Amino acid sequence: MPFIPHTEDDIEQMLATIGAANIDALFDEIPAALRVDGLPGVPTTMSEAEVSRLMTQRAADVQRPLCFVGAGAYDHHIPAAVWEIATRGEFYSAYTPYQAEASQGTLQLLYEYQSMMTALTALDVSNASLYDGASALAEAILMAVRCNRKSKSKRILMPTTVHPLYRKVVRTIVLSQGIELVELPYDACGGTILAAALSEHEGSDITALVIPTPNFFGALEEVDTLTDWAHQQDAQVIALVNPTSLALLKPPGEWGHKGADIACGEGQPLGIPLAGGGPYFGFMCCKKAHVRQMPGRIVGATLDLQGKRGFTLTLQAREQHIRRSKATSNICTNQGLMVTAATIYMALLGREGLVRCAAACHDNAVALVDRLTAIDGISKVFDQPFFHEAVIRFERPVAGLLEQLAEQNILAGYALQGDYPELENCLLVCATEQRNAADIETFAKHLQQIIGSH
Amino acid sequence: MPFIPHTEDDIEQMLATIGAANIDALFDEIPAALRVDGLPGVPTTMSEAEVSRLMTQRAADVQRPLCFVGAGAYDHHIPAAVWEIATRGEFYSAYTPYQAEASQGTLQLLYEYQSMMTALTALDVSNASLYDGASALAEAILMAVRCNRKSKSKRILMPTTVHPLYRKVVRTIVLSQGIELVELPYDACGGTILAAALSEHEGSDITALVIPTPNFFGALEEVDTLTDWAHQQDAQVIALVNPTSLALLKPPGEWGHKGADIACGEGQPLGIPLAGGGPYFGFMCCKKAHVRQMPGRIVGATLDLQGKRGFTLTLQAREQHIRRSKATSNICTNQGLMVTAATIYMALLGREGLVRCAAACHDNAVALVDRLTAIDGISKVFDQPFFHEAVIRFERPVAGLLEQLAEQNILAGYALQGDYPELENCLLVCATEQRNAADIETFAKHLQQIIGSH
Amino acid sequence: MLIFEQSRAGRCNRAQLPSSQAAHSALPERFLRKTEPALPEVSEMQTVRHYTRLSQKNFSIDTHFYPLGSCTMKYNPRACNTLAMQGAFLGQHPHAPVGMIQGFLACLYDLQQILAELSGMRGVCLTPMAGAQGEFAGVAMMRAYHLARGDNERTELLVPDAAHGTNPASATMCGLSVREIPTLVNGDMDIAALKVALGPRTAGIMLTNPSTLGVFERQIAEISALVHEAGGLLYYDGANLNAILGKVRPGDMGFDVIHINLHKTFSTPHGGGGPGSGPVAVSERLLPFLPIPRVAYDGSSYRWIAEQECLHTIGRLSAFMGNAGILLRAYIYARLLGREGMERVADFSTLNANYIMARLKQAGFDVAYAERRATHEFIITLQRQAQELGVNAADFGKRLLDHGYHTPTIYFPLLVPECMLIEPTETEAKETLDGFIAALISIKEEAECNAGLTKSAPLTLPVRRLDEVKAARELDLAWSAPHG
Amino acid sequence: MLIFEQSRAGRCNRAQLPSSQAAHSALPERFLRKTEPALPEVSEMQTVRHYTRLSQKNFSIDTHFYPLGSCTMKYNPRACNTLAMQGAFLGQHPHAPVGMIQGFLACLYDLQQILAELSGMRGVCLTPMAGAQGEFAGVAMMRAYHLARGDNERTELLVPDAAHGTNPASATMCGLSVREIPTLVNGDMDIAALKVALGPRTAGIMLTNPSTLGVFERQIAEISALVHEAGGLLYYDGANLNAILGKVRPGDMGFDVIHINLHKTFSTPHGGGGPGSGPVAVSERLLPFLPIPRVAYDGSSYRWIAEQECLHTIGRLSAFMGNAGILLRAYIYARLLGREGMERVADFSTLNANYIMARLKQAGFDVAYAERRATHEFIITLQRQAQELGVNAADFGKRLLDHGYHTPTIYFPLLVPECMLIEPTETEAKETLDGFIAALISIKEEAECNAGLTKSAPLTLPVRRLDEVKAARELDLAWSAPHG
Ligand SMILES: Cc1ncc(COP(=O)(O)O)c(C=O)c1O
Ligand SMILES: Cc1ncc(COP(=O)(O)O)c(C=O)c1O
Repeated sequence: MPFIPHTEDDIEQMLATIGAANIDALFDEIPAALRVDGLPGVPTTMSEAEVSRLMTQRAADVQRPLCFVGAGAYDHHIPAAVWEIATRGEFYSAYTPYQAEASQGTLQLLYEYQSMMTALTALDVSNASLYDGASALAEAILMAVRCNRKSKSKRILMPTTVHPLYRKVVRTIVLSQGIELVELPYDACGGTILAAALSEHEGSDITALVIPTPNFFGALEEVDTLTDWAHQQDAQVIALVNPTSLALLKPPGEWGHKGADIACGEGQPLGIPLAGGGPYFGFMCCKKAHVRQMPGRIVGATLDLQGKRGFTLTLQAREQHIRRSKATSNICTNQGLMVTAATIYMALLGREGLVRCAAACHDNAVALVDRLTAIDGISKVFDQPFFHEAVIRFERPVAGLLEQLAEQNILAGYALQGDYPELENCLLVCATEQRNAADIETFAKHLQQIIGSH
Repeated sequence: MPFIPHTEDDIEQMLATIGAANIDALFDEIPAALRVDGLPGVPTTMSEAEVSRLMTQRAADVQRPLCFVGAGAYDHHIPAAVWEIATRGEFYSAYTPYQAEASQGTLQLLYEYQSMMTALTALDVSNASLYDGASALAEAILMAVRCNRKSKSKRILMPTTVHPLYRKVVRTIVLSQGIELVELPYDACGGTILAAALSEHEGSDITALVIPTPNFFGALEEVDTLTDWAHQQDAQVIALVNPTSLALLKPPGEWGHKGADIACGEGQPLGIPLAGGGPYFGFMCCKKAHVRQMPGRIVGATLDLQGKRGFTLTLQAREQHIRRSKATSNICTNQGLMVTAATIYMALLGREGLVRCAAACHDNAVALVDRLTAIDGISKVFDQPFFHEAVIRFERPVAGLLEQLAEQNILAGYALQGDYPELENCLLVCATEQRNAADIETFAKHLQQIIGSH
Repeated sequence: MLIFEQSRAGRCNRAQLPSSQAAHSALPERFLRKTEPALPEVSEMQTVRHYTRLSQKNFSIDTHFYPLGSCTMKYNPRACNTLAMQGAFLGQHPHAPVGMIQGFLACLYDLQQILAELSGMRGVCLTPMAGAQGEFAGVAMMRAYHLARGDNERTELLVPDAAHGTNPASATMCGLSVREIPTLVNGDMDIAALKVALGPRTAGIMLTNPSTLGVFERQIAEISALVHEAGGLLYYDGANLNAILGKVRPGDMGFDVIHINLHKTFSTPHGGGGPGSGPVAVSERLLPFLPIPRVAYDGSSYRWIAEQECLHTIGRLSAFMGNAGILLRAYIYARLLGREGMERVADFSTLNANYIMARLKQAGFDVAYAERRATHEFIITLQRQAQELGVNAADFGKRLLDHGYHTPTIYFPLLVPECMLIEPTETEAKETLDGFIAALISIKEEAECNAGLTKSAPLTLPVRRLDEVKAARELDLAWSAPHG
Repeated sequence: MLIFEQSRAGRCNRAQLPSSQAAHSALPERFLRKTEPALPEVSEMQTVRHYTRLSQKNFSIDTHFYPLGSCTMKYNPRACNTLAMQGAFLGQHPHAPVGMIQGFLACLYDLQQILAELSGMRGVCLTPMAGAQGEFAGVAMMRAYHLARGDNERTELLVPDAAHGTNPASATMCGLSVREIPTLVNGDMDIAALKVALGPRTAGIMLTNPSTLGVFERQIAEISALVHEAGGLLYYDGANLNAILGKVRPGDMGFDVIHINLHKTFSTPHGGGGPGSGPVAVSERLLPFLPIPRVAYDGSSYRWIAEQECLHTIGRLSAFMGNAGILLRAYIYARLLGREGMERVADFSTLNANYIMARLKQAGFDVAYAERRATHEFIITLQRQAQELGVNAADFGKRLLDHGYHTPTIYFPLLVPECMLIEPTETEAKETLDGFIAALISIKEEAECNAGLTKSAPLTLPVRRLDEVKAARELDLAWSAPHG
């Protein structure tokens, strides 16, 4: 019975107090016919020492390749202090700060997080996190529908330059609410939203336009034009952005004349380990006018009864525990610990650190693409500027290449043909600030060898 | 300039306050002829990301074999909570608790540590740590000399069953203080102190006898007889013990009729990682009568001015910062963090846990020796009962065997011939609670194969 | 002080700067931001000190008894964190080929098997990222099931009036409407009302059992039969699974789908609000609709089940593998407990709750459903104190903080006025419960003779009672630099 | 409450029990203990909660400004801990063959090189486990040097009166006698007295420069010449190396041997009292006497230097490689700083100290050696306050705690009455120094009008001022179970 502190004496005294003959008697309201006698199919208990050994073996069965893949999850350096502090028991083992006075640590941190995210996005308010980038996009769409009272269509323009997996998640989450997702094709030259496709929707009732930038191909969308166009259609603008890139790129709040209405995205680049896909966190910011339609927790500053500043959850009337079926979302538990880490990460890098990190990502990605496309038979696919990812094309299928590179312990990129059949033999490659010139050379050399030996 | 928070503004203001033209002016009292212009021979600064990568590569260049070697450092399971708590900033980055009121955390923990060590050794007092087991033995010898006012000889009986490296350290540390170390040979059958050798010293002026148990060969010395014999000679008894074994074995305070006077040893088995040899910690306990001769920090309970219990460093008049050249030792900084870990370790295992751990070690070691000596050509060398190590003999030199086993990722044991030329082809093998039947079988199988294929 | 208030222009943490000075000016002007983002400019030590000190302002399981009802604030074994935080696990890219991550997939696969076994279900998907997302997935599967059968009219989900807010909210997110079923004074469901509600529009019913009232629904077999007869399905909200682990399985009770809050029953960290994890498990008939990704094992290696193998899946709920690192922690916890430990969870969480309930009853507190067994949690109502002394549940709760105990859940479930839902969990020792009971008693006595004091609590925390109305009225949701 | 006071007979933390039930009864009775040791019987959560809460009762660098003179309480980068705690490093057995631990040996070798370089010395041994053991090693080498030359009468070590207590204590441990050299009122050494002391019995002199008085010994070249002429050697106590890193090297000043406190200058954790690390570095003539083990590199692989290669070594100071894990941390720190960062260490630790000194002077505090430059630390004396107000250095120090600052070193060095040795280190920001200065000023003002209050400090800590006399008189050094 690991983790159970009761002595035989305790049990006896407690049962006597309760007036029960034994512990089993406490379950006497469960119909006997339903009772099971234990869980024979579950493995037997192990000591911590045994489990440690098992998990160390399992970890040894996971390889650590040189990583040139992004496609939604990015291999950034995480300062050691981030997780040494985030896993402190007081952060790790607390829950949602319902009792504000007993949770000022978490609450102040969340307030600081919100302040950092509004600084990055140039929007007015941030919530305290959603599950991940994909579900945040789904929530942003639902929110945009609530915000855009003028629009009746619930029609969302969804570019195909949005991450294919995000589009799948959005479909799963929003389709049963009568929302129509209209795909916007991309420009085969630029790898960004096809301007011509927009004109088709000109004048029609559009609830919102999603603008991803850098988009799934790494390319930078023409956010000013797109935003203004959407606002002319009375559509809401949902920015889907990479938070690291925002240290460098124009923030959603400054897109076009009025700025995006909602910004959301995946928070993983901000100090969250790749970790096989999660836990990450979704972020969401919006203009002040929309705050009452925001899903998720929000922390506000206030005063205590002696006039001292303190922090508390606020605007809870939006949430499921008050508003129930009419809540802005069903989200309850969010990704608090990830946001704790992200906040510490942003403070540790600071203004200059995040700017330099973003710049280094971009530079390395340019260097990577330049180096790879210098190889015979490899070419760049799109001509639009990109952030830290780009698409390259080979003269033959990439599956075999990926396998051969994996044998050299290189994760070479994300093959696009599965999601975009027209992008035959294409690979989405990425370089963060972690990939130096030597890494790029290693990748290129192996690639040359493999291609050459073909 | 990592870790320096000064802005240009700060520097300017501070220099103005000081009245210095620039920072270099602050060094104007250093004779110019001595100044160096930087440290060109030191490598250039690296970012944390770069150092992380370097250290991860270096770590990858360290193998993690299946460990059957002990010989002074033992591969025990360390509960995860031990280091997650010990490395909390408040423990990790505090110093010696000179300001008791600001260090009650460390001080109470040390008091608890002392209480645990006295419980294990059945002695009255414990200090708050020394550097390691070997230097603790040296300090114990110096202490015994101070305690034994009757003896003038400064003659210490030092059995060859004491760890050879400890004996070397003792020599380095105590010899310049006019102490005579007399070696006591061991019994070739039992692997323990040769009783006959003692009789030679009967009646002579002996300051102290060191009794190691389990001794370097893993064997249990006849502590009662030895203790009583030493006390009959008016010699002090210094017990050199393994703390894990004390959960099972008779504690020094109960040896013979009067108990050992001083107990010391290596604290590593109590939750300290092997870590290539350190940091570990030395422990030392003694009878109350000797406390004023004890080296190192000691924590005592007391009351604050409102009568509340609190903890503070005490008996500081023994120490170098007060007594200077007449101090009980020069030790100042000790191994605080290791003791923090050990205290948490002992609490986490608790009474039953440490007893069961010790018992499992013993059982596994018996199983190991039984299994190995069942192989043709391998025999047990000593017949005295042992704790978790024992000596086995091969029919040929062990160096080659060790290498071949290392290729199979097995650390097979400690070759004895270097320290004990008479123990040709002998290996000291160890099994802790971590080595299960399958591990032992793996070892045995490989050994059989290697010996067989010879 | 906020981290922003410690910021100074030009201060920077050089150890965290990439070594290369990049020349990003290559990007066209129109894409670039004009001013650098107003992130703090602080040193590494300032950051470490700031967040270390902030952390000390939290109550947490590692520092305080935290009997927050419905949240299962049990000990989070540190081994689960340490072992899940191994470099190899943290470094895995979600797009890594399966050949590179067999050790990771093995853990997920094993966890799928364990959860299926203990819930009495046939299939598991680990991906939902919290209970609420599990609910969404479960309800979406129920909906998909009906639609797949052409049963298009089933758009009504029955939910007891005591249900957690996520239940109705999840129904809405799935496009279903909610119909509340009342609870009898004995805490069981009003079966008569249920019968009235059931019909051709019934998609199903969503229950937690034990319910949020802290009692076991004794009529569960009958309810199950009625709902199934009416063509509906049964959803089990697994938030309270801690109470019955190894005693009775949702599958055996007749449920078709369940989510399991790993951050409750499987002790993964609550993290100041998450991440959670809410895997779903289903009976045979819902198997085709399970979300993806899931892990398969062919006897020698592990792989992701391909989308093409799951034509009827409701789809994906997260870009990648849900809260994968949390799943690792839950898996480690499950192995530490093993089957023996799991059974003991229900035993001792129930013993602890019934013990506190019995003692509080003796001490004159009003216990809701006092004639019933407590499960792993139970409810007291402070309505009498609120009416007679003007000291309400919130006041009691705030005062408990001064005694060093986290406030239990208050004002939920909505059914019981001035309620406190108390869940001690199995990992707390009797002495701790006794201390908590003594504190509640002393607050009751204090409230009787010095209500003003109680109402002014907390007195000993970093802040006094906060003005929540002001927080909501004069929104201050982000720091902005003072002007000038 | 002590962990023992939370113990209950029969409680046990089962996750930490070995799975096998062992049958140790095989050991003969006479070897076995009769009763189990009185270790606490507590649950894992109790332990975690207990030590987490205890930790919160500490001041530390991670939570407070900690200007403890002579101790260099600078920021300990977390990366040094995280990277040194990698499983591979932690798992290495000290007897592992060198082929298995090349990555570890590489770090040690590099560190040896770096330390030699920055100290201006020829050889390094990393093994001493703290400053005091470094001193022992250094003095032992000096002694061995003289003995090797047949210079057997050199048994006297000269030590300035301001020296740290470890210096004379280490001399004694090496069998040398100590002769104190007085200090002039300007803080420099009394050269006349030195000349008198020097002679054929002189083994050498042990200095820290800057001295513990916080000033740089300006006559160092002359001292070095005099001592060497007299046949003695110079020992450099590296505790204050932070002040001169990259500015002047002990080797260039004429020292023959130095120890370096890695837990000071190289920011390894102080850990509530250790572990420290005190590598020694030596000039050409002491090379043969360096302790072992040391690491050699032949251009392709690393190995331990064999004892046989070091016939004159003073021997071993620890069973294995000293505080190896601390050496790793120091190495990581050294790489993070690099040569650029190292020079800045002296710059900014000196700037900070001189700034506080200047401000305190302005505020009317009495600064010792006020006409001198402060180095990385400096001294104020509160003798005037002690005499006039009855508020002494200890009272000031305790009151600082209430203001959230750790007390500087007090009553050391012994030369200056009622002194406070203040060492801010380079990692503290100006605002923090300003806060500290303001606190000292406000305490001075408080002491002037309300001395009683100041003397009753601290008021806000977990305990009020503790009775140290009682602690020493009525020794209570270990918990014992209450009887009955
Ligand atoms: C009864 C009940 N159902 C559902 C939930 C929702 O779970 P989660 O917070 O993980 O989304 C909770 C959690 O608080 C709960 O207590
Ligand atoms: C000047 C001086 N010398 C020597 C020492 C001794 O160093 P350690 O404590 O590492 O043994 C110290 C440490 O406090 C010191 O300040």
